Amino acid sequence: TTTGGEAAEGGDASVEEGFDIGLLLPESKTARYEKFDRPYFEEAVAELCEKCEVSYQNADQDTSKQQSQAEAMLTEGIDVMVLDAVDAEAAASVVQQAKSQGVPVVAYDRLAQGGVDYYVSFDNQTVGRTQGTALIEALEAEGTAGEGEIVMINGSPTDPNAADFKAGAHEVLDGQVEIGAEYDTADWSPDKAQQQMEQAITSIGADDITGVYSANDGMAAGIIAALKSAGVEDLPPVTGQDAELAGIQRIISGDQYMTVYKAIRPEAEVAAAMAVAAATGEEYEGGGEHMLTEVEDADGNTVPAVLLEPVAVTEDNVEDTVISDGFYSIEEICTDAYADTELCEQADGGDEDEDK
Amino acid sequence: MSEPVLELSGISKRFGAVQALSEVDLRVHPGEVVALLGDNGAGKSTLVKVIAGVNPADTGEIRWEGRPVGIGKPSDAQNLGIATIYQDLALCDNLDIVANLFIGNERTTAGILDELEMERRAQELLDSLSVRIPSLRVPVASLSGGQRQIIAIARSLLGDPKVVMLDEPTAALGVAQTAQVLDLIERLRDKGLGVILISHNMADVRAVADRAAVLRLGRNAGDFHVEDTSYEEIVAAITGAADNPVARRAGRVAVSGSEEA
Amino acid sequence: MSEPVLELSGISKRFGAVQALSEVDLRVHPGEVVALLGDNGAGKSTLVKVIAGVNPADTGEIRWEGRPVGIGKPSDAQNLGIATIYQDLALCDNLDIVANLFIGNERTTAGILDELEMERRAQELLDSLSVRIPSLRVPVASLSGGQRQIIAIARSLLGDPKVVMLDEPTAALGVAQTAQVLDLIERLRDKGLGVILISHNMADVRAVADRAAVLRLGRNAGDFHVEDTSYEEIVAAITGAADNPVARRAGRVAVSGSEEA
Amino acid sequence: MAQQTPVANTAEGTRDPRLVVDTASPSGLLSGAVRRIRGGELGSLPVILGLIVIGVVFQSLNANFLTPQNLSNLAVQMVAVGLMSSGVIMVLLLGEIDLSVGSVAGVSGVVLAVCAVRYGLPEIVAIIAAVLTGLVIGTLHGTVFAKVGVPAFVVTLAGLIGWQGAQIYLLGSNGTINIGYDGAIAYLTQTYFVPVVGWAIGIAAVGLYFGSTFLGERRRIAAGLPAKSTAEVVVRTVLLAIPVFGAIAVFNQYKGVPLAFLIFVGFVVAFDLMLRKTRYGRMVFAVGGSAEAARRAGINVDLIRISVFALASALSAVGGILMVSRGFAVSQSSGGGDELMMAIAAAVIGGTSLFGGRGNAYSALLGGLVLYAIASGLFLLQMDSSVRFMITAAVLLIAVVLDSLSRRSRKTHARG
Amino acid sequence: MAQQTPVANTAEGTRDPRLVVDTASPSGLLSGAVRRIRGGELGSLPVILGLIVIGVVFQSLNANFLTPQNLSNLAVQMVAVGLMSSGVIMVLLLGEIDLSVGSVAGVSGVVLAVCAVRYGLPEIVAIIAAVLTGLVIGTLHGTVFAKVGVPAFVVTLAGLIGWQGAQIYLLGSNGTINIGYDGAIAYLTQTYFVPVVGWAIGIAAVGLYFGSTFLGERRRIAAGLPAKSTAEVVVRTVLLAIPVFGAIAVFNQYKGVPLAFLIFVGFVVAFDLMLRKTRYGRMVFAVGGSAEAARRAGINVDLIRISVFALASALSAVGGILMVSRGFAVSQSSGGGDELMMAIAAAVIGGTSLFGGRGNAYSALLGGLVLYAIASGLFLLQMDSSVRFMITAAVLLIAVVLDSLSRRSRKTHARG
Ligand SMILES: Nc1ncnc2c1ncn2[C@@H]1O[C@H](COP(=O)(O)OP(=O)(O)OP(=O)(O)O)[C@@H](O)[C@H]1O
Ligand SMILES: Nc1ncnc2c1ncn2[C@@H]1O[C@H](COP(=O)(O)OP(=O)(O)OP(=O)(O)O)[C@@H](O)[C@H]1O
Ligand SMILES: O[C@@H]1[C@@H](O)[C@H](O)OC[C@H]1O
Ligand SMILES: [Mg+2]
Ligand SMILES: [Mg+2]
Repeated sequence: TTTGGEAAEGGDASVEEGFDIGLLLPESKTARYEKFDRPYFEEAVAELCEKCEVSYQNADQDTSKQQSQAEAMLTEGIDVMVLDAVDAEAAASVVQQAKSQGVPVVAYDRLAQGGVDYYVSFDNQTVGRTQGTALIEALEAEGTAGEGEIVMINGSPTDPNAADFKAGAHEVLDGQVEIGAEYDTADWSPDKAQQQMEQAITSIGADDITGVYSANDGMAAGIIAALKSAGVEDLPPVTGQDAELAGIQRIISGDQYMTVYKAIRPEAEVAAAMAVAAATGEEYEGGGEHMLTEVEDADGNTVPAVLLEPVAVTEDNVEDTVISDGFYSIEEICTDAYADTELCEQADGGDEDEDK
Repeated sequence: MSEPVLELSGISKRFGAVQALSEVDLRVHPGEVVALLGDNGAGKSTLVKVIAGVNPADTGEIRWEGRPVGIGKPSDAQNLGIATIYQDLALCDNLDIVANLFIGNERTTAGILDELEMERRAQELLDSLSVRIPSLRVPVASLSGGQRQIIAIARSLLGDPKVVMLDEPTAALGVAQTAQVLDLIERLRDKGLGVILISHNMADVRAVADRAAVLRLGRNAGDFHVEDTSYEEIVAAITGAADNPVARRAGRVAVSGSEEA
Repeated sequence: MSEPVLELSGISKRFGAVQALSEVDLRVHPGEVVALLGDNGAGKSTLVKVIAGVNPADTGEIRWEGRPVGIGKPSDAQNLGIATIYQDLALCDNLDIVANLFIGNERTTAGILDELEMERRAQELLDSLSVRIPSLRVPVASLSGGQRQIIAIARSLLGDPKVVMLDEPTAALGVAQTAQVLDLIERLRDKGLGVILISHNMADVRAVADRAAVLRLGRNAGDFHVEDTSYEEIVAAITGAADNPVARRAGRVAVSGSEEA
Repeated sequence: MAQQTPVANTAEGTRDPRLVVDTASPSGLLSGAVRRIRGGELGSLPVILGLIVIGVVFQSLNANFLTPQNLSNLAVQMVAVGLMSSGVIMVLLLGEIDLSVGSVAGVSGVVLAVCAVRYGLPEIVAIIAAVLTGLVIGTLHGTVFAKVGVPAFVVTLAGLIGWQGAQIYLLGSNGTINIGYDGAIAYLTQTYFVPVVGWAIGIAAVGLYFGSTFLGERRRIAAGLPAKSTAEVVVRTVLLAIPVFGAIAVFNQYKGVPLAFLIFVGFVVAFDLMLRKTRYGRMVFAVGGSAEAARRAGINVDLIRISVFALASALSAVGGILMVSRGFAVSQSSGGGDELMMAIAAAVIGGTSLFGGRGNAYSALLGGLVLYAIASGLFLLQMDSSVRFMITAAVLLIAVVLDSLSRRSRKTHARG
Repeated sequence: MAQQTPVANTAEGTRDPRLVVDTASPSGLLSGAVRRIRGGELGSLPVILGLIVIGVVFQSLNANFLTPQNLSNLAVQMVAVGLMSSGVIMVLLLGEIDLSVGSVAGVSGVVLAVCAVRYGLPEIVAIIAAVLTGLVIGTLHGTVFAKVGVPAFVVTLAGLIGWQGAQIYLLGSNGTINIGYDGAIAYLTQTYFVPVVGWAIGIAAVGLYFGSTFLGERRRIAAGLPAKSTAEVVVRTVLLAIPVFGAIAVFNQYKGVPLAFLIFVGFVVAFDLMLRKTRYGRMVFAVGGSAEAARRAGINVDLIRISVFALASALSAVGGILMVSRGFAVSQSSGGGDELMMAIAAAVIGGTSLFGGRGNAYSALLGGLVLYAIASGLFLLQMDSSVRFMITAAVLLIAVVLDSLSRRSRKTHARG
């Protein structure tokens, strides 16, 4: 058996004849993967390599399922694997297996261990830092910095990414604010988050909560529900992640303060380029604004990488980010319930202007 | 004689590799007590279950008051007017005595169970069978064997049946209760009902039955008028030989209660 | 007379609100068949279960061959040498006949079940009880009532007991099998075992029992030498009155198998 | 040599002399109660004791535990799972299991949101559509189980997986649908009654209980049947009144009696009456006790089974609606968390047997309270989730040990 | 007027004339088999047919499904859950349930990794420690269940939650531990036997089966007991040889027979023998069939129960070890996914009853194959998760419908 470390010698497939790319995504309960990552990636591949085929698998947040899916793909005979690992560390076995069959691996979004060939991502710790920074900015803007306490609702204790978000956020928040209550949330469950928030309100008191760190948008929904149910009129700033449609809607209606938007299209495009390069035995050298850097994985392997900047989305920059990127259309966001928000009224007005 | 209320012909039933019944015939007239006799495993209970719709026959015909009927499930038999007391008692152990008596037959007023009425009726019934039960509201799981048996018998009397089948009803009963059940059977006969009685107790059979149909190894093995037939003849038909353990024991033991009849 | 092998005194047992046994005494000598009689629900099976360790008594003393013993669980009784045939048969419906016969008592060679030996022994035993069972390898769930009963009886004969308790052993049995079991009880007595027989069949009791102990409503209600006592006396003790359904029925019905003894 | 004890000549009435009777006096009631406790006939008592222990322990660790606010939250938190648990109880009474409750709640919640938000239908129509979804799903499960004979475990396992797929599919690419903070759906969990209404409901309930029990016992006495004494009826009424009025008082100190909790309790009471007082309930118990006996008694066993599964899924759907209402949103993960385990566990902790035929509707309430009280207390104490998991397990065990010990002393197997 | 049919005077031997006997000729065997199938005594046949259907359907949709590589992967994929399922089967045979298998596998896997990696103990010591962890946990579960009387559902539910807490706690902040690609643990799933060894094992197994069956039947004939004919023994041997040699041939076309699969099959065979051929196994069945009857027969029911739970958790631990071996890592979520559902479902699909006393060790193998074949096939077809969930549910149902239909025709309730 070979051990990870050295880059696979690279493939000998050709763009002219086409080849198979395996795309492995981690779960289906967060909207992004099947709504954005997969289609964007497929589009980008079609652009670069007309005859290429993309095989797709989703592991439903289960490490051993992902391993089985990778095995199925290797059985199919893919030429390159793009892997968004359920558990980046445990993914070493998948990387190992792929490499033993001469299939190069591109780590997507999460840095799989075991010596991958390329890596493209938003750094998870950076996501946490972005959330933390935004929260502090909001507190300062509201003039509540240094007062009261904040509540931290982290992701699942069994999801390694959650630990990264949590670490990044703590880096920024510790020392700056007082953390009155902090929870890890099984399964990233909005319902659990809601219950935890209710308990935090009970023990701290709604008035003393000046802000809430929520690791993602789903949980932010539960947190906001808890605040609303407790009769809080003036909601404290609540963070989020993923720029879920429902999250954006809460942001424009003023219920949620921010979300972290990870511009998935460039991420998918870079991944596609890396995959094609790896499969054809060429070297990916970056392109456009995407700088190629290097990161080191836990085993000490150096991996050529592109690290994209996560963007904090608040009410102010919804239009300049998710809308202008085509992530969501105005129509998608402005359902009946959100028609009277500022953003939608403006847009509506605009439409009417055009109609005239 | 009047037309039989129930008439079976050519009934066969197989369980896996066991041919439990082969071409069995049987008929019961109104006001007649037919004893169904046979060795252990002869197929008596299987025949009862065929008639009751619990295990429908593979082949064969059932006629009810002259016309052929299909009995595919227990409620078919009940709707015809057949009440059955099973050997394996078919009680719900988790329910109390009153509930068991009225299963599938509950009394209601305005949609609500009329517990009062049911309890009163239950008390009456059990008193008439002279059985002593500490409380009508205990789950039947805690009853003695004979108490359970009496519950099963009482249950069949709640409807207004035309034929009653009793599969070893007195097996677990005390002497007093047995006497009551035999009285009961006679009362049913006198009311013009057809009765099928399964029992291994020849004394009981001889006391109340008019006719005895014998099964052996799943086949008809004789049909006797009880009054005209000796104990030894019936036993020989049941066991299939004149030289059987009963005869041997009778030969050995000098005096014995039920065997000299 | 010799020392009793088993002697109970002052046994009481309560289930929830029901005082099933109050201060009951009983003794059995080697080579003696004691019939334990009583109405339904009198407490006979409860007493058997006390002795067998299934439901230990609340208070009271048990002496075995003269010395006081504690019977807290079934294996205690088995270790003393008490074999029990229960009224509720206590078979495992999911196991076949051979497996049921040898439950807790399996024969092995080198750690492996010796199915061959067990099957042979089972066949022998059942043949000696003259029961017909299509195959020894069917689950007992599919057996007839009497077949199940015979299995339970056969099981108790596998050990080498000093006292055998049979709770209504012949209730479900055919005439031939009943004769065999009565023979068997006599053989056990002749081998010097103590036998406790519960039965509602007076003919059987009179045929094999030496002594009859009567329970009524959970209390001792008489102890008779069977030979010296009339049928009516015993029935009166069981029912608690000379005017009982049996007597009334006997008065009404002219001829009857078991009642004129 | 007949050594005969004299045949007693007592005038034995209909009462069996062996039956130990409690006198009607208060001391008789008490001694009867003590005897029943000793004998293991404890009913819900151990669970209630378990709840009290939980309350005392957590309150001593965090003074906020027994605040009206926390208790009021608790009451609403448990409603969704409590309703699912009610459905599970019906199925458990049959001696079967339903693994699909969480998924059915989820898919029904999605139907609700899709109808109300995506298609803009009136919210009441959306609610009806969601309940119907549950009903249809349950009928399907029940039919495959009863008519085809696939074990309920497998049918509902397929349901667990398949309806989750349907849920994700229906939600489409957006993942989460917000239902907004106003409107009928949201109000289901946002509505609290003003104090006087709460008291009125409480008084009506207790009064109704007293009246019907009292009259019932009167009728029994009139019919010459054994009956509870007036003293006992009064004591029972008081024992009911304490928690009812206590809860109302507590709720009124916060926002009032929560509508959602009232809905849940209403369902529980209705199910209790249905199970104990109607032919249908009796038939459910009969099938659960012995399906074969029920069949021989002429009960249409298949129909009972199908209807129970239908009812269970409909209840899950109602649970799903309240879940969506409470969170103001439905997502791909709604109902896919520990709802299933919690629903079954609540039923079992509340005293419903997994083996059929034994249990009661109140299990959902009591068991749900135990589980959510533990969770609430542990969240208040803010521990690492690893420690929280371990403590949850320990408290769960402790909460049922008392019940188990009491059950052990009551042997149900001995018969004949 | 005795209208009597003549008493037949046939010489009835020990054979009951009602017993329909199959002749020893091949056609007799065949007609016997047909009769059994009609009568619903199908044993594992429906599941095997289900497997064949799954194979044909997926192969026709994707030509890679039946490739040696895929089948070889499949064989290793199912091992961990298969072992957990074996443990579940033991518990189901008792009529109880074990919800903790996944968590026990997870915590044992963590113990393994912590010992081997963090403390650098020899891997074999780590393996022993992991198995002991399972054994101790199971003994604890069994004792609380048998001695205290807490329902197994609640005990193992507490286990499910609590041991997951312990797992997260033990892993500490690191989250995941990689165990490296070399070393005893990794080799458990990385080792494949060279062809000749595979063939040797297969021939030995089939030969042993034939030899022992043949001699056994000889002894029966010698003892005058009904026995299978030599023809039947040959047919059965051939029916065994086909899958065994087929599997070996397929494995050898890829990397050879996988050690992990051999370990699993070894456990299954050992458990089968233990259940069918030893006193212990007989006692497990007896307790599962009727605990009261077993108790009256003098069996120490508590001891059997405790030992079964201990064994089940030990098997889960072994499953956990193989899970870690295959993934080269253990994390906080190991064992916390659908392992529990899969393990129970495999047992049930394989034909083990949830109600105790009925089932066999091969359920783990057959049921596991069904589940993992469905998953593997659907992975090859690459669908959205939502669609995959729905199809999984449908295939699952279809795979057991045949079995259910056949069971329906065999009424087991009718007795007496
Ligand atoms: N459900 C079943 N499955 C398989 N075999 C059965 C089933 N029911 C009955 N049998 C078999 O059919 C035969 C007849 O049984 P049945 O119960 O009718 O006997 P019986 O005449 O009532 O005997 P007993 O006097 O002992 O009650 C027996 O050999 C029995 O094993
Ligand atoms: N486990 C139990 N729980 C509650 N009550 C019980 C239990 N076992 C027996 N009893 C009660 O104890 C009394 C005696 O029952 P027992 O079974 O000993 O009667 P028996 O003399 O054997 O009657 P039979 O002749 O009908 O078998 C009955 O009233 C019965 O209801
Ligand atoms: O984007 C997040 C993802 O990284 C995490 O693993 O699961 C929750 C999501 O919100
Ligand atoms: Mg019978
Ligand atoms: Mg008895």
